[in-house]
Amino acid sequence: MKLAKVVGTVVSTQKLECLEGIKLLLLQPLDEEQNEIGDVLVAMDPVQSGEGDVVFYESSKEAARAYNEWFQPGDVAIFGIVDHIDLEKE
Amino acid sequence: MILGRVLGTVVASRKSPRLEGGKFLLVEKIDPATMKGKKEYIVAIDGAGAGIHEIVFYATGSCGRYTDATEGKPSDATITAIVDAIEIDGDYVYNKATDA
Amino acid sequence: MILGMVTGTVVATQKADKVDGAKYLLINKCDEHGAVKNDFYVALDQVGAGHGDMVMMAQGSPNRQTERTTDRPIDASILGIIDLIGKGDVVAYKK
Amino acid sequence: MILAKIIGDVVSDHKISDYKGIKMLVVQPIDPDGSPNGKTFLAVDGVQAGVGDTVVILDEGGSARMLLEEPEIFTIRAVVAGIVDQIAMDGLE
Repeated sequence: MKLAKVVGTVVSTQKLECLEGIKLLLLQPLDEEQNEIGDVLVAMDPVQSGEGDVVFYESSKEAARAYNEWFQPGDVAIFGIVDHIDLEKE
Repeated sequence: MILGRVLGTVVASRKSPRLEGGKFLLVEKIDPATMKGKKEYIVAIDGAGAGIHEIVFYATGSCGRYTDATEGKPSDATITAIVDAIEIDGDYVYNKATDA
Repeated sequence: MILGMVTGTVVATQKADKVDGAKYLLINKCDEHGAVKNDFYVALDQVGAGHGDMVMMAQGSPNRQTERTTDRPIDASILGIIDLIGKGDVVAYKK
Repeated sequence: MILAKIIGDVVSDHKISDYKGIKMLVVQPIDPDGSPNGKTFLAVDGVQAGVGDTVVILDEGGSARMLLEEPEIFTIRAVVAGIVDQIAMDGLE
């Protein structure tokens, strides 16, 4: 799993039928110190997160299992909202 | 899928028995905007009957196992199509019939 | 899914994908404002996308989870056309 | 698959049970001309390869399980799948 911040919402009306009713959010991947790394992603959101939330997400096969109705073709899904991260500093 | 140009063949006589019969092609990724090679190379199993110099695209990861040539075989990169033409912004940047 | 702009089409007659009527589009990865990164992918179009559309494209094995792509060697497909991306009160992209 | 050269062995006594009896190698990805390209990584040996060999490496879990004939091992991804004898490009070797 990886960390990201929810930075926006994505609206798509013309999409695959199996994605109907699934909330799509724009994610900015973060490192463990919450620095922005890499390119933004569109993620499926089964956990009702909102803009500004730090979340953890999974990509590829595991994301396809985020919804109970069998597999989804989506390859990025938010799995949880992060409350806080404790980093052991040297 | 990723676009590439077939540069040559790779011969490996000592290989996993599971890979017997597969044709290994050396593929260089290309930038379709310039049609130039990106100096990034992969070895792909040929699922489409591709030949040297042809522009192809290949599927990576577990998806590469779902062609007739790779069914039930290990493959993490399989050529799934030979490209006839590439159009960008209305212009043909590649046309096999005239460029090849 | 990654964001990308549809910048062209890829024509291939000799294929191993066994997908009926497959249309392949050339996708140039982009940011949420539509600025392209010159990082290109070939993706199966599942939604009727057209030139200049911003789309979301999935990568890897989840692409085999639709009716058309079950057990097919498809590792990239277009799942939706983006109408709008909102960042707070700001509209980052609008079709 | 990618082209790589084997540059070392990895010895580990303490490891998860999936890796018992499995030989691990350090591999350097290379260009077709043999020059290094990219960072080294570790791969499991599937063909009794050794240091100095030019090889092809499969980097996908399901393929690794098939190749090693180990359907229950889910912790291995990169496997040395073949030893390269020859690369032929434009009639050159």
